[in-house]
Amino acid sequence: MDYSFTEQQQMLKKAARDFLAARCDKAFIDRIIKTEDGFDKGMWKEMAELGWQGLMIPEEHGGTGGDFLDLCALLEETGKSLLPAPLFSTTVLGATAILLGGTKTQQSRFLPKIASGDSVFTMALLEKEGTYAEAAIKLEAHTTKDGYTLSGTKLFVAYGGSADYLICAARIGTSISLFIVDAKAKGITHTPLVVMSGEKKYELQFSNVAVPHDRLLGEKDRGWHLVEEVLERAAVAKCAEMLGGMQHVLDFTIDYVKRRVQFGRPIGSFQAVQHHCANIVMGIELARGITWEAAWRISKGMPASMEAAMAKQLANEAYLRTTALAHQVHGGIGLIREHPLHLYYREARTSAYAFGDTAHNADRVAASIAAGAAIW
Amino acid sequence: MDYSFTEQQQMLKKAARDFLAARCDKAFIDRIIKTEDGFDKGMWKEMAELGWQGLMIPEEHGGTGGDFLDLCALLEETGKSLLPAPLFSTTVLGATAILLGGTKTQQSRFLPKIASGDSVFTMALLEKEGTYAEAAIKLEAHTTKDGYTLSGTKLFVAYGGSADYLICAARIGTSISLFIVDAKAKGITHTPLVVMSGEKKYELQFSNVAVPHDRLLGEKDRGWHLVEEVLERAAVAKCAEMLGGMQHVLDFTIDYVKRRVQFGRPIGSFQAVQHHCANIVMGIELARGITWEAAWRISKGMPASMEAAMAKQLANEAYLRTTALAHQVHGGIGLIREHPLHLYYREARTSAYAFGDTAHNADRVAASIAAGAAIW
Amino acid sequence: MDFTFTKEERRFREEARGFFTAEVGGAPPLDPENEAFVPKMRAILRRLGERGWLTMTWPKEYGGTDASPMYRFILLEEMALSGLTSSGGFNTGGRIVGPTLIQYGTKEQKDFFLPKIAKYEIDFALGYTEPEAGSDLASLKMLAVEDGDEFVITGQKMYNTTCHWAEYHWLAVRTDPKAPKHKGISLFMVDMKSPGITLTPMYAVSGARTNAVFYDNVRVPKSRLVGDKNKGFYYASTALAYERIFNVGMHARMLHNIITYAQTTKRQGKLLWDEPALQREIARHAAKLRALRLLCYKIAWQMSKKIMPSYEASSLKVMTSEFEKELVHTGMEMLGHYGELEAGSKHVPGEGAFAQGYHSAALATITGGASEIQRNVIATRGLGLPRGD
Amino acid sequence: MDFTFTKEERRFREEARGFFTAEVGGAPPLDPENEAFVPKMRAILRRLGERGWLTMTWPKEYGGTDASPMYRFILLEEMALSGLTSSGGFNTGGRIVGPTLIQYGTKEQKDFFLPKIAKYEIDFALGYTEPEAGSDLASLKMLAVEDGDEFVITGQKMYNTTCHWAEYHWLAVRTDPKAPKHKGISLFMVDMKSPGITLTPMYAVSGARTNAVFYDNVRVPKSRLVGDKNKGFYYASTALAYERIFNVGMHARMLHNIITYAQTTKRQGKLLWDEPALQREIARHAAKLRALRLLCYKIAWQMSKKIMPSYEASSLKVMTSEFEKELVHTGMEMLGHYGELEAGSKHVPGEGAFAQGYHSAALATITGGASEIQRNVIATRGLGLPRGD
Repeated sequence: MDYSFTEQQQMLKKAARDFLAARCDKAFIDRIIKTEDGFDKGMWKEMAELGWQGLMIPEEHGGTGGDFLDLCALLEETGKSLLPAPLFSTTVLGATAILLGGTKTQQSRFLPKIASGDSVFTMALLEKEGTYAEAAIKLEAHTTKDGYTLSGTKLFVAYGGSADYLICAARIGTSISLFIVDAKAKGITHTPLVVMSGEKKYELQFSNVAVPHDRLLGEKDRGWHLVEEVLERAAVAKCAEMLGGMQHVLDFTIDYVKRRVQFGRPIGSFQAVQHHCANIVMGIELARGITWEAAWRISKGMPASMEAAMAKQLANEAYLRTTALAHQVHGGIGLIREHPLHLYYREARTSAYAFGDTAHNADRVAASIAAGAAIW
Repeated sequence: MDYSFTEQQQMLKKAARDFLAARCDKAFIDRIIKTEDGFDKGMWKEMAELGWQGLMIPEEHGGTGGDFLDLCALLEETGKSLLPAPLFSTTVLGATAILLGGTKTQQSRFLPKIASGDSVFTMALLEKEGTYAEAAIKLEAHTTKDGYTLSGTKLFVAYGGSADYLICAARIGTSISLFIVDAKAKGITHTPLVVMSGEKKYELQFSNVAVPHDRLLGEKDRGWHLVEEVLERAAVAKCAEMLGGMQHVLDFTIDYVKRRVQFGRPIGSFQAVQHHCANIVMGIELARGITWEAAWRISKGMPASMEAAMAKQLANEAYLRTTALAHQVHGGIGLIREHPLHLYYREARTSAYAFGDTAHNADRVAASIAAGAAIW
Repeated sequence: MDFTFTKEERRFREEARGFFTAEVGGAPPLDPENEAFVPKMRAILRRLGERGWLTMTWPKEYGGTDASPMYRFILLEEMALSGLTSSGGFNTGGRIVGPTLIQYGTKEQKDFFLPKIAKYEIDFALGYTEPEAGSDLASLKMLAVEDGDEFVITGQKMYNTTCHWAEYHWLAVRTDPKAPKHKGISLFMVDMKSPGITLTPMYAVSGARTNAVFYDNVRVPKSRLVGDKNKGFYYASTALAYERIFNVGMHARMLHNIITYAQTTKRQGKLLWDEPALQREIARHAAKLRALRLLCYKIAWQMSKKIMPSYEASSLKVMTSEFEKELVHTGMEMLGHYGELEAGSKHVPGEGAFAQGYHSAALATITGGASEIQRNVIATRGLGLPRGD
Repeated sequence: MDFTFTKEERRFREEARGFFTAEVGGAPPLDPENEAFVPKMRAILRRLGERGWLTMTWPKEYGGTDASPMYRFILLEEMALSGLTSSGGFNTGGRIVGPTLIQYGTKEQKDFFLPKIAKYEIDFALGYTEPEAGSDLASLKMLAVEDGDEFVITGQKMYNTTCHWAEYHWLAVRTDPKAPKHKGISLFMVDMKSPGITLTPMYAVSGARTNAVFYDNVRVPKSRLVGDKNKGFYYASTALAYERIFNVGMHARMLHNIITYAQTTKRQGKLLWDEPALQREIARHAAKLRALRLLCYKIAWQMSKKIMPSYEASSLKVMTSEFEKELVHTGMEMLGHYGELEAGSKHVPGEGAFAQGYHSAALATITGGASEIQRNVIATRGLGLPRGD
């Protein structure tokens, strides 16, 4: 039993905190999320030098050979700072999909470019229905002599406008296959969506987009299995990122209620405020343990789908509650855009949808129990 | 618009309060609910003299010709005192069923006996499934030359052991009919159930119980419609009774937190305690308005099924929350049986099942909305 | 008991509904977070003023019709049902300033201001909150110093929402720094064009503009002092009593939008409505909506009987604002990923009303008296519990 | 990170599970509200004592094995999973008295009490609460006056749950009425058979017996004073640290019972389990159960690393007790009318476990430190917020 980060993980986190404290303040976020790309390319390169994009990539492919738990430890820090960059989509979605499903050739070709910060990846999965369900994938792949052509529409594609490559789920008859698609390929139309949080999202329309044979990712017709593996990791990594966010909100909230004086005393001495803060703490604690257990299980190659679904439910609930209660104790100051709280409040809302909302994950847990999974 | 009781209703309530304050203290309740009958027959007669059993019964049948709203106003008072007596089952279930469905002969025969306190009525409705659904009625009535014979089992029959008459729902083929059955008739076996609250409940087993023709209540095969009419009234009347209970819990809780000193000050000055009390108040207010609107609508002959289902949902929630929060602010003293709080806490739980639990009533509201009912 | 409106009240409701249907019916709901909203809303208020509907409850001598508060309630409820927000600080003149002047104003003040307020030629911005005086309003610091026929005012106000368009500032300032803090505050009506006033815009999470307001030696004639000097805190507190009419028309619209979306949107081949857990949530909301509506009617009825509600207003403030959050939560969870889309985005559901609701709900339980303060009021004023803090 | 137990820990868990299976497996769960429960539970504790399991974490010199707190945690978790309650005040000797004596007791006290505690020959009743000293323990009034080699004690204790069977009273009394209230309290070990002690039984809503305890000039030898005079409040507070091992074994049983009932009971031709709203509620509980289990493991791990948990214990107390209420609520709503039946009734579901759970849950958030007090601790000790009240 050991609930602590390794010394290496602590160093990684410390370095990330220092870098983000210096480079990613609210002014930076406000500026960057208004840009078309939604991230700073110079900073992206620096992040690569710090080893972030390559954290989970084997050394032979230019990475540092860390594991999934290391990546989650880093994401907890980027979540604190609400780092606006396609780090999540490139590593947790892109690199993971290629690590799990890619051929040696694909791995040699793409992973070094991820590690070096040369390629931005994302996943084009969701469609009109907006759910993480196999049946919801309607984008069609047709076989041609050189490979495939893809036609259909993807929605909510994170950094779909600035990514270099898309991991795209497509239907061939009754089953799903994955493809590594050039994001700027002919036939793809990008329409930005206006979303609540800083992550840029797009609608991508595919009209007879040609994809060569060697861009099929994983086994043909077994793509949904790979998607589920990626989603399980993505849900847990998102929880880690959310944990960072809610912990940061708690930290600055505590700081505020100690300083803010009303009725002649710090508002943190009022029982109502104290209990709100205690409720935030408990929500975070509840989400934290199960998130790290899930991350640890994944990094050890153990089954973790139940833990992932549990963690995401609790993280959703905790982050939403944290920001709602933080608003309540901040009063007026927390309600204006000059204050960072509203960014976390928006992030909490969008994160709650990412890789399965609360109902989706509850239904997964219930299905496991129905299938006989032990609750203990 | 008028949210107040009439002067007459206020007088009725005041008289009831005085009577109950003098006659129904905790020692009385503790003693009476341990008796086999579950009520005091002398007191029952006095209640009749006060006009309680006959409140809603027309003067021609020995009652005082009040309406359903008057009865609810009285039940709010008996709910405050947790009066252990078959007043609810006799008036809201028995008298109502006969008033709504009885022939002139039946009314002349039974209503005066109710008004005079000579007959105790109850309803034998629920069966093994425990739900208020037509399909759950399995007790069968078979036609004979003299009338019917009933066979089957009824559960959760309030005062099923001490009642003189049962309004019994029975199945004939695919439809339901109601009968007025002598509770002591040959073939009925009474088994007391151990329930949380003071209301005595029984399992009644019917084995070829003979019922003459003139005991059919309402139209044959249209019994379920009558049951629904009674249940709508019963749900609302139960809400009124519950309102009395929760208001009384609030009253003695407020009194206690003003007097109880800890940490050198009355605990009612602590914000946590204040907010618990405020939450009790709001729950009660929410349940109160809609309960009285529903009662008023019924007394005016207006449709009220939506209002009844809404009121019961909110009353269930409010009473449970009231007793839980009252426990919380009372601390130790509220947790012992010498204190009245636990009686209300038990009453809240059993009342929440009576005439439809929260889910049942939510489903009814949802069904109405699905059928196009306006929410405004 | 009687839960019906009178024939006259029902006729007035029909008339109001007809008016609002003509004014805003058919058009998409006005977006209160949008700058263009202000002139549109003001135009509608002017038309209400023309009909005498802003001042129905005022005494006849001041241009009103001595109507029961029930009529004002019906008007506001119909307004909210039509999709027009009843919040945002509009008509502070009619809601707060007018009634206060009628009670405490000089003849000159009444003659000058009341007709303009009645016709909605002018409006007022509430000038209470300061950076260090939020929930604890009595600790405000902005200072007014007497100088001949004038007061000279210096200091800062915060979150004064309508200052960038209202003509006058309904300003609470300290006039006696040595008195106990509740007893040294006065109210002024300040022309927003007075030299020395500057505004810094700020935007709420909902997108609505608010302002930091700076007074630098702003000279205000003594004739603009409201009532007696140093009684301003008392006037401001009692003025809130005029505001104790709540309605849940907006909530009804929100619930209606949720139901409509659920009954018309399919996911995995099934209508969202067919999710039993969602149905139960909606049923609970529907019950709460009806119950809250009755409590709103009750306060209006009490006021029409001259029974001044006290803690009941606090309890309605808490319940309606927390109910708003519950509705928003149901909506947001129901929408799934579509819930993250904002007004103006391709595919945004409900023309952005859901997202706007999410942002506005954050304000609901804070502005106009935070839920924590309101619960204190319920406990101390309503239940008589001893003050602790 | 590592979320596994060591091989030795797993082996010990197997052994403990085997023991409890043999002791209570198969038989219906013991009913802690029943008087017959006490001798049965005490017999089991004696058998645990025989195995040295009550004192594993004690130093070797006092008969322990210096085992890591993790083992004690595993034992308690398995005990709860087997259906044996870990509450009810059993083994106050081993949980609180022993560790306190090891730190502060005299040699004579250690020699006399520790072996008896280890073998569970005796147990202690906690004697803290008084009618006027509940959450505010430091305001207790029971008075001890020195008289030669003895103290003479007079006063009343309240809700001292195990006084009617425990051999000794672990009693907090005031020894210096003039000192500040925290600094005039001492701890004594009083033989319950001492002349002058009388008990009045009281019964909790759950049916469990508790007592009002009256001391009338009870003479206690000075040798039974624990540590220094007037430091009792400090000892009592630190003694709580030994108690900071929580587990959710009981909660697991409750959730299991809910699931089993839902999966085996039909209503309107459908399994209760097939109600999607219930499934989601159960899924949420399952997630919380797992998350809480991890937090329990974390505290045990921290203690095994000699990191003394502070506010984490309060936070687990709040979360586990409120979770208990949530589980009970789900169970009670699921049961419908059957939920009102009590143990001993025909048709009662789960042999009365659901109803018993409803009653016990009322106590959970109050006894052992009410949730409100625990939240204060989280805020002040855990988050460093200033004390207010």
